[in-house]
Amino acid sequence: MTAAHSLPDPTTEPEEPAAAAPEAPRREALYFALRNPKLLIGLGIVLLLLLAGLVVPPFLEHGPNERYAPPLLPPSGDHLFGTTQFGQDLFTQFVHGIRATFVVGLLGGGIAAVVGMTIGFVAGYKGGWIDEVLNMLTNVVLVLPTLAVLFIIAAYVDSYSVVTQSFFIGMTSWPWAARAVRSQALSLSSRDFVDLARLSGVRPWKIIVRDIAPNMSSYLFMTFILLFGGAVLAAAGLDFVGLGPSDGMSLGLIMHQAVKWGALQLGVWWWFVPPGLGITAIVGAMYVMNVGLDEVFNPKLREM
Amino acid sequence: ASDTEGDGGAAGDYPRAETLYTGGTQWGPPSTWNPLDTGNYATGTVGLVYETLFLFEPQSGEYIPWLAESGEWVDDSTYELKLRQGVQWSDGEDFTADDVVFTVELGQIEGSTYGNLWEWLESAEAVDDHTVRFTFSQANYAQWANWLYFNAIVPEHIWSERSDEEILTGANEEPVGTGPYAYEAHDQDRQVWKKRDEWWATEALGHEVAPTYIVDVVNTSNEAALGQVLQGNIDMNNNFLPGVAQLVQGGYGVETYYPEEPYMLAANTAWLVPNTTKEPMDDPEFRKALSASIDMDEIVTNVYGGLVTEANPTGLLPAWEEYIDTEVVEEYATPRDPDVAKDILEEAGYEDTNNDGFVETPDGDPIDLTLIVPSGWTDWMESARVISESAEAVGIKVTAEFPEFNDLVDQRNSGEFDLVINNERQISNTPWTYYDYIFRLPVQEQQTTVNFGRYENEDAWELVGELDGVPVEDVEAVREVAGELQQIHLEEMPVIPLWYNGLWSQTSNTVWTNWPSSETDNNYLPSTWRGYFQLGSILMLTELEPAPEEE
Amino acid sequence: MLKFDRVSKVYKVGAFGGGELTAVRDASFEVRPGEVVSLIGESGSGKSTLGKMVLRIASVTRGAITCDDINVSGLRGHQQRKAYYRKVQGVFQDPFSSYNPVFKADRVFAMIRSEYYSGVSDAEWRKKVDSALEVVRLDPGQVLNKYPHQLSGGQLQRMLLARALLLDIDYLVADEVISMLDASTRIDVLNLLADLKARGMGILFITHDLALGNYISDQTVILYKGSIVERGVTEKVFADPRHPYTKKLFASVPQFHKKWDEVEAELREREAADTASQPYHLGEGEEVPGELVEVVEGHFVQPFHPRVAV
Amino acid sequence: MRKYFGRKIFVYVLTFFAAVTINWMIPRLMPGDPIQSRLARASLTDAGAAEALYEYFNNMFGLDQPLWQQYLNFWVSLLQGDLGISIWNFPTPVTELIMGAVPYSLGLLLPSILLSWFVGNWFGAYAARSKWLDNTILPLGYVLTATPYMWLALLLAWSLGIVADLFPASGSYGLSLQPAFTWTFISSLLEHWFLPFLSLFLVALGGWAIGMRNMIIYELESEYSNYLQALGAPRRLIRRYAFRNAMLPQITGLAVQLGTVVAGALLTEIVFSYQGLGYLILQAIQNQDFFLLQGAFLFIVIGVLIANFIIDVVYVMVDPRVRVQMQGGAK
Amino acid sequence: MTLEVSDLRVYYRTLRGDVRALDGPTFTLADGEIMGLAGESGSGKSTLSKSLIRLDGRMRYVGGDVVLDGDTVPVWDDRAMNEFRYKRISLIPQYAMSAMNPTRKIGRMIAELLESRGVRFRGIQDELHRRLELVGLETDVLNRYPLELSGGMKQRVVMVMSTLLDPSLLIADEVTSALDVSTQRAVAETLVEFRDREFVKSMIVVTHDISLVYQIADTIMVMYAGRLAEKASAKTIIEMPRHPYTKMLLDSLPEVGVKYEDKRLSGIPGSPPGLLSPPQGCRFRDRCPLADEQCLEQPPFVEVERDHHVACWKAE
Ligand SMILES: Nc1ncnc2c1ncn2[C@@H]1O[C@H](COP(=O)(O)OP(=O)(O)OP(=O)(O)O)[C@@H](O)[C@H]1O
Ligand SMILES: Nc1ncnc2c1ncn2[C@@H]1O[C@H](COP(=O)(O)OP(=O)(O)OP(=O)(O)O)[C@@H](O)[C@H]1O
Ligand SMILES: [Mg+2]
Ligand SMILES: [Mg+2]
Repeated sequence: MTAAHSLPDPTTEPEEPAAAAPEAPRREALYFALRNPKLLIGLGIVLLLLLAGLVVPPFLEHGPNERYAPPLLPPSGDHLFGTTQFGQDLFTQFVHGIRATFVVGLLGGGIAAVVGMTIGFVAGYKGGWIDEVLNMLTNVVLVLPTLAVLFIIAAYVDSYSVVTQSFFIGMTSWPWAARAVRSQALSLSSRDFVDLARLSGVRPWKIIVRDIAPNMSSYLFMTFILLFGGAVLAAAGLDFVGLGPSDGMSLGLIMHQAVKWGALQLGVWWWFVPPGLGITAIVGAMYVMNVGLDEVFNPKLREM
Repeated sequence: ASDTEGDGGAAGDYPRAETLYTGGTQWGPPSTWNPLDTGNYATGTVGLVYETLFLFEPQSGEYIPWLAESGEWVDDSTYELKLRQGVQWSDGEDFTADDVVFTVELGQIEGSTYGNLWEWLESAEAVDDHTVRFTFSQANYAQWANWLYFNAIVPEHIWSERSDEEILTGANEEPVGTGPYAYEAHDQDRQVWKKRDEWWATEALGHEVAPTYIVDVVNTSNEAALGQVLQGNIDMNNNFLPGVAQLVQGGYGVETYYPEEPYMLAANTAWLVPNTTKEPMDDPEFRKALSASIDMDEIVTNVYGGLVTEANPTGLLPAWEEYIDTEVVEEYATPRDPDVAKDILEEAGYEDTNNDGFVETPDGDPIDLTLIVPSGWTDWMESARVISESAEAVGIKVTAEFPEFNDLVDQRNSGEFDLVINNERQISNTPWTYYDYIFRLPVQEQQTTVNFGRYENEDAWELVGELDGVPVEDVEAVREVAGELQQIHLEEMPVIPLWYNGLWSQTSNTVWTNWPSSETDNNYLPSTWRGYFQLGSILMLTELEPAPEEE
Repeated sequence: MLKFDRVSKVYKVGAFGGGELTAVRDASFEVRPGEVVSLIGESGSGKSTLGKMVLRIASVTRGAITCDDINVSGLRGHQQRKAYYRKVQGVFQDPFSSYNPVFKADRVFAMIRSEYYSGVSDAEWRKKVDSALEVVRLDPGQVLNKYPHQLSGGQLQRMLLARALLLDIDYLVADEVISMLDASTRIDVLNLLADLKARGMGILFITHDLALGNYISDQTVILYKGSIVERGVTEKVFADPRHPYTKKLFASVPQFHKKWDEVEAELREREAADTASQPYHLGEGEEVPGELVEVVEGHFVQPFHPRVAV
Repeated sequence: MRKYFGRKIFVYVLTFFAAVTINWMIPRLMPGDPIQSRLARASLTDAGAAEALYEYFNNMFGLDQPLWQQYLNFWVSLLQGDLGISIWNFPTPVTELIMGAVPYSLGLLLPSILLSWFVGNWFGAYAARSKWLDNTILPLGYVLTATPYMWLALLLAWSLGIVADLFPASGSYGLSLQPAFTWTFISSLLEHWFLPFLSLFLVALGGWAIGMRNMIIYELESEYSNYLQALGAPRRLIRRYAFRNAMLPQITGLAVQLGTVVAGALLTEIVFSYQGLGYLILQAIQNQDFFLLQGAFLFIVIGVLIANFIIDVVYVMVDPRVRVQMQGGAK
Repeated sequence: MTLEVSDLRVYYRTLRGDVRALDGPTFTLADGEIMGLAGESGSGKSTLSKSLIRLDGRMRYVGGDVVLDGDTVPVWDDRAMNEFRYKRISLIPQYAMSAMNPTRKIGRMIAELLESRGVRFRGIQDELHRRLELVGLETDVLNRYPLELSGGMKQRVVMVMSTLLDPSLLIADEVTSALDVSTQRAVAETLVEFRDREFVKSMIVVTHDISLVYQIADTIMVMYAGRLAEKASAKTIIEMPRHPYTKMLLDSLPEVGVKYEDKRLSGIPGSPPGLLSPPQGCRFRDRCPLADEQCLEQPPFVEVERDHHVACWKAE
C-alpha cells in the first residue's frame, strides 16, 4: 500500500513510434529489458528469494516449528540463521516464511489488482453515473485507514488463514490502483480503435479485456507489482501485531515471535533482522524492478 | 496528556533512590481504585491503600493479624474478631468495628464478589468499637479464613453514602484506606503511590515500608517489560519474562527468588481442562490417556527454559504438600508416558480403524479435538503446540488453536470448547479453593469461574463441602478429606494438571536490595499481583533496603 | 436515407460535470444513398459529435437521427445494434490511433469476422477480404500480417475503408479521414471515397478543409458553434456563400494562385450586391431562429444580423 | 468551486458513515463477549454475583438491546459528542482515554509526515539531477519504502536504543517524571519521541523521494521545459519550474498515503510502547472494547478526513489548473 | 545574408543505427526573408529547425556549418549555443499550445525567463505590452494562467514571447497546424507583420501545407527524405516547379473549386525511403516517373535559375 505514488501518471500516452521505429515494440522492449540493470537486479533478487521459498523447504529435514536444536544459537554453519528460543531453526522458518510472503503478495496483490482493475476499467470505460458511483466507492475506501480496518477485521474473523488474510488485504488495498487504471482507461477509451471496436459490434467487456487492457499491459503489470509490495507489507504488519494467520509461518510472524520472546532485549538480532530484511528485499527488489520496467516501456525515461 | 489531579501542584521528579518501580500487574491505564472490583483495581489499591483483617503467608502457612489483632471461633457457629486499636483512615477518621460490619454487609448487594458468604453467614455485629461477632448457619472454616485475609475493609463513613452500583463498579477516584500508601498520581502508563507516614503498623508492629514512592508501570507487553528491567527502570517486575534464565545467569543484574531452576515460586497450577460433556472426553480413560501422552519435559525445558516445574499429579501446589496423600498418589496416578497412553487407549477400545494415523472412538467415530489458548499468550501457545504434538504422537488428534481472549472466554464459559488451558485459581490458604474449582456443582449454563469442564460428580462435591467444614488448623483432618478428593481426581482426571506457573518475579538490586529470596531470610512472596499483597507481599516492602550508594 | 431531425447534443463538462456545453444545436439535414454530404466547420463546431451520434458512440440529447426510418437511438439489445453497424460504419481522423498498436493491423478485419461472419470458412473469408482490399486498391500481401506501425497512414486509412466494405454498408461516416495524411496520399483516399459514392454509398464527409469538401461532395453543410449556418448543393454554396461565417471561412482558406487579400476583395464585391432586404437578414434585436431560409433552390442559410461580424 | 467542495464533502460524509458503520458492526458480529471477559478477570466465586453484574453491565452499555437499536443509539450519542465508556478500562470515558493518546499520536504523525514530505521531495528532486545521484538516492529510497514500518522501528530500537543506549527504546516520557512544563520533562519527552519519529520519518521519506524523482523526470521532459531550454533558459529555472509542478501531484499523493502512514504509526507505537492510539486500538481489539475501538477509530477516520480535506483545499489553492477548471474557465 | 547553412548533417541515434534525418542541406536565408519549409511528414523539417537551435538528447551532430550574420553557430555545443538562443535565434515550437508552464502566470514566467537571460524585465515591459496589443491581446493576459487562454491566444503569446529580444532568425515549426482556418490566417499574418516591423530579421516557417506557406512566404524550400529538393520564390515554386517531387505534390492538392467529377487528381505512388539506410543517389528515385540510371547518383542542389535551386538531374 505504500508507493502508490511512485507509479507516475503518464497521462501522456506512450507516443507512437510512427515511422521512427520500424521495429516491433516488443522486441525493442526486450532489448532494453535485457540491458536494464535495475530490472535485472530486481528480478534477480526476487527470483532468488522465490526459488529459496519454493525449492529449499522440501529438502529441509525439519519443519519450521520443530524444536530440535539448542536454543538461541547464533548463525553458524549448522544453522545458517541461528535458532530461536525453542531451538527452532531460523533458516527453515525463513524459507517457509518467504513462501507465505509470496503467497500473500500474489493473492493479496492479485485480488487487489483484479478488483482495482475491474473497477478502474469499468469506471473509465463506461463513464457517466457508473463512473461517478465507482469513483465515490473508490474514494470511500481510499480514505479509510486500511491497516486499522484490517486490524479490526483480522482480529474478529474466525479461522483466519493466509488466504483469508490475502483476501482482506486485497479487498482494502485496491483504491489507488482503481484510480490509476481508471485514468488510463479513460484516455485509452477515447482512442479511435476503441470506437472502432464498438463499431464492430464487440461487447464492452470484450473491448476492455482485449483492446484496452493489452494496451496498458506494462502499466497494469507495474500496478500489480506495487500492489504485491503493498500486500506483503500489510500482511507483515498484521502478522507482527499478532493478528496474522495462526497456522503456518511467515516473515512477519517470525518477527512477531522474536519480539514476543524478547529477542530485541536479549540481543538475539538474528531472530528479527533476517525476516525484515527478507521482506525489504522482496518488496524493494520488486519496486526497483518496477523502475526498470518503467524505463523499458517508457522511452522518455531511458535517457536518464 | 495527563490526569494528575491530586498531585497537589508538586509536579516533578520522584527521586530515584526513594522510589520503587514495579510492573507486571496493570495491563491497561489505571481506571478504578475500587477494592471491590477485584479484577480491575489499580495495582496496590488493596494492600497499599486498603487493607485486610489478616494476611496469609503461604510460605510459612501463617495467618498474620493485620487490621485484626486476633480472631477465634467461639463455637461452631460464632466467630469473634478483635480489631486493632489506634488505626486511622487516611482522612483521619478512626477505623472501627462498624467499618468491618459495613464491609461484610456489602456482600448482600447483588453482584458483590463475596455474595455467597451470606449463604452461610447469618449476621455480623459490632460488639464494641473493636469487636465484631459473626454468626454462621454453617461453619465453613476454610472459606471464612480465606475471606478474612482476602477482602479489604472499606470506610463506612465514606462508602455508606454510595449507591450499590457505585459501590460495586464505581471508580472510587480518591481512595481512602488504612494502608501505608496513598494515591499520588496516575497517567496512561503508570500509577504512583506515596508513602503515608501515619501508617498504623509502624507504631503497632514496627513495620516501615521503605520506598517513599511506588510507581507501578503499566504493561504494554512482556518484552517491553523485559527491556525496562534490563535498563534498570523497573526494580521489581512480575511479568512472565522470556529468557529470564539467561538474564539471571548472564550477569544482567536481574535476580529471581531461586538463583537456579525453577527460579520462581509456584503461584498456581496450569490445568488442561477437557470438556467432559463431549465425546470422547466424557471417558475418564480417555482423559487419562491424554494426560499420559503429554510431554511435560518438552514444555518445562524447551518452552519455559526451566522456569516452571511439572505439577504434582494431584495438581496441588508445593505449599500444600502436607495435604497430599502420597499413598493415594502412588496408587492411582497415571504416569506420563506415551506407551502408557497407548495402552490405556487400546484397553479402552480406542483404535485407528480407518488407518488415518489417529484413533477413533470405540464406536468408530473419528476424534478431532481442538485445544484453545488465547492468541498472544506466547508461552501457552507454544505449550499448546507441544501438547498437540505429543497427543498426536500417541494417536489422538489434537489441533492447537489461538482465538482472541474474549472468544476463548465465550467458548469456555458456554462449554463449546474441546480442550482449554486454564490457571484461574491462585495459591491460597487452603486446597479447598482448588477442589472448589475442580468439582463445583451445579453446572450452570455459563460456567464463569469454576469447573469449566462441566464435570459432574455429586460425591466429590459433597467431599468439597466437607473439606470446607474442617477447621483450617487441623492438618490431619484436611489431609484425610483431601486424600479422598485426590483419589477421585486421579481416577477420573476431570482436569489434567500440567505445570506450576511461576510467581513471575524479577528484581534488580541497583536501587533496592534485600529482595525476597530462597537465600535470605526475606521469604515473603515477591509480587504486586492483585490478591498477593494479602499473601504477605506487603511485608516484602518492609524488608527492602536502599542499595548502598555507589562511589 | 440518413436523416437528422433537429438533433442536439449537450455535454456535461467542467470539473465534476457541473457545466453544460451544447455541442450541436437543432441540426437538420439528410444524407441520401449515393451522395456525399460534407460537414464543414472550424474546430469544436460539433462536426465529430454529429458523426459520433450517427455511430451511436455519443447519445443524442434531443431530436432524432433515423437511418432508413429507424431511429438510431432507439436500438435495443446487442443484436439490433450489430444489425445497425452492418449498415452504417465510420472511419476516423487518425489512422494510427484507429489501430490497436499491440495487435496486427488486420485485427480490424478479424473483429468483423468474429462478430458478423463467425460461420464463414477461412477460404471464403480470405476471398472476401481480398476483394474488399481490391476495392481500396491495396495489395493483400503488402498489408496483411503487419503491425500498424509498419504501414503508412494512407494504407491504414484504406484498410479501414476496406473493413467497412466487408459489411456491405449503406452509409459511411468519414470523420476527417485525410487530415492526418500527407498531401501526397490524401488524394488517393479521397478518390476512393468518390468511387464508393459511385457505388451508391451515402457518405457523411466531415472536414474543416473547404477544398476537400468541395472536391467530392454533392451537398455541403456549414457548421458554426454547433448550429448549421448554411447548407445546400455544394456548387451553389461554394459559388455564392451567403452567411458571414461561410464567407470568412472562404476568405481564410489558403489557396494557390490566389492570395488571401484577393479572395477577400472578391467576396466584398459580391456582398455589395447582397441587399439588406434579403429574407435572411435580421433586423436589429431580432433573435436568430433555428430554421434555415431557402435562398435559392437547394441552398439554405440561417438568418443573421448583417453587420455583426463573426 | 462550491459545487466541487460540496461533492468532496459528500464523499467525506459518506466515507465517514461507511467507516464508522463498518467499525461499529464488525466487532459486534464477532464471537466473544467483552463483559464476560471482564467478569472473568474478577474471578467471582459466586455464580449469582456474576450473573447480576453481567446484567448490570449489559444494561449499562446498552448491549442488551437489539442490534439496530444499539446502532441508532450509537449515532444519537455520537452526534451528541458522547463516545461512551470504555469496557476494558471501565469506568473511564472513552473520550478521556483517547484524549490522553491523541497528543502523542499527533506529535509523532504531524512532524514525520510533513518533514518526510518536504525532505523526501527535496531528495527526489536532487536525485533527478544526475545519473550518479539517481543511482545512489533512488535505491536507498526504494529500500526505505520497502521496509516494513515495524522492522525499521525494531532496528532503531535495538541499535540506537538498546545497544548504543542513545535513546530510550520504549515509553513516552521518563518514568520518574510527571507531565509539566519543565525542561527535564520536555527533554525526556523529546528523547522518547525521537526514535519512533525517526522510523516513521525514514520509511515515508523513501516513498516521497521516489515519487518526486519520477514526477520531476516527467516534468523535465515536458514541452514547456523543452521550450525554455530552446530559449536558453538556465537549468536552474527549468528545475525550479519542474520542481514546483512535480510537487503538485505529490500533494495528492500525500492524501493517498495518509491512511498508510497512520497505520504505520500504529505499528511503530506498538514497537516503542508509545502511548498513542496504536496501543489503545490494539487493546480495544483484544478486549473487544466496542466503545473504545469506535472512539479510537473515529478519531483516526476524522483525522484522515480532515487532513484529506485540507489537502484538497491546498491543492485547489496551489494548482491553477484545477482552480481554473472549476471556475469553468476556458478549456 | 542572415543565415548560411552548409552541408548540415544531424542524425538520430537509434538502436539499429543512425537515422539520417538531416543529410547535408545547404542553403542561405537572406535578411528579411520568410522561407517556407515544406515537405511530407518525416522529411526532416523539424530536425532542421531543431538543429538550428537545440539538439535534443538523441540527436547527433555529424557535420556541416551554420553561420548567422557572419558568426559561426556552434550547434554541436549545447553550452555555447546558449549565447545564440533567444537573443539571436528563436523558436516558436510545434507544441506552442503546451509550451508554457501551466502553473505560472504568463507575465511572471516571461519575466523570470528574461531575467534568467540577463535582460531586465522592466526595461522591456512596455515593448511587451505593445506587441501583445499588436497581436490583438490585452495586456491582462500576463496576469492569467496559460490554461485560461484559447489555443489561438496561447499561440500568439508564445509568438510575442519568442520574438521579444528581436532575434535575427525565427523558426516557426508547424505553428498553424492545430488551428482552424480563420485563426490560422490570423497567426500567419502576424508572422509577416513581425517581419515587417523587424521584430525578427528573417524567418523559417515550417509547415506541410504548401498553400498556407504560399500566402506568406517569400521563398519556399521543399525537403524530401532528409535532403533539399527545391528552393525558389514562392511564386516560382507554385507556378513553375522544377523538381518532379514538387510537381507531383502540387498536382495532388485539390483547390477550392476543383471537383472530383471535373478533374480527378492523383497522389504520388509509393512512400518515402527509410532514413536508417537510405538508398544511394536520388532519394525520390523510386517514386519518380522520370528516374533513370543517372539518378543512381545523388543530384547536387544547384541553382538552375536565379534564386531557384533544385536537386534533380532532370531539372534542366
Ligand atoms: N466527450 C465530450 N465531453 C465534453 N465535451 C465534448 C466531448 N466531446 C466533444 N466535446 C465538445 O463538444 C464540442 C464539439 O466537439 P466536436 O469534437 O464535435 O468538434 P469538431 O467539430 O469535430 O472539432 P475538430 O475539428 O477539432 O475535430 C467541442 O467544444 C468539444 O470540446
Ligand atoms: N527521436 C527520433 N529517433 C529516431 N528517429 C527520429 C526521431 N525523431 C525523428 N526521427 C526521424 O527523423 C526523420 C525526420 O523527422 P522530422 O521530425 O524532422 O520530420 P518532419 O519533416 O518534421 O515531419 P513532421 O511533418 O511529421 O513533423 C523521420 O524519418 C523520423 O522518423
Ligand atoms: Mg484412524
Ligand atoms: Mg481416524
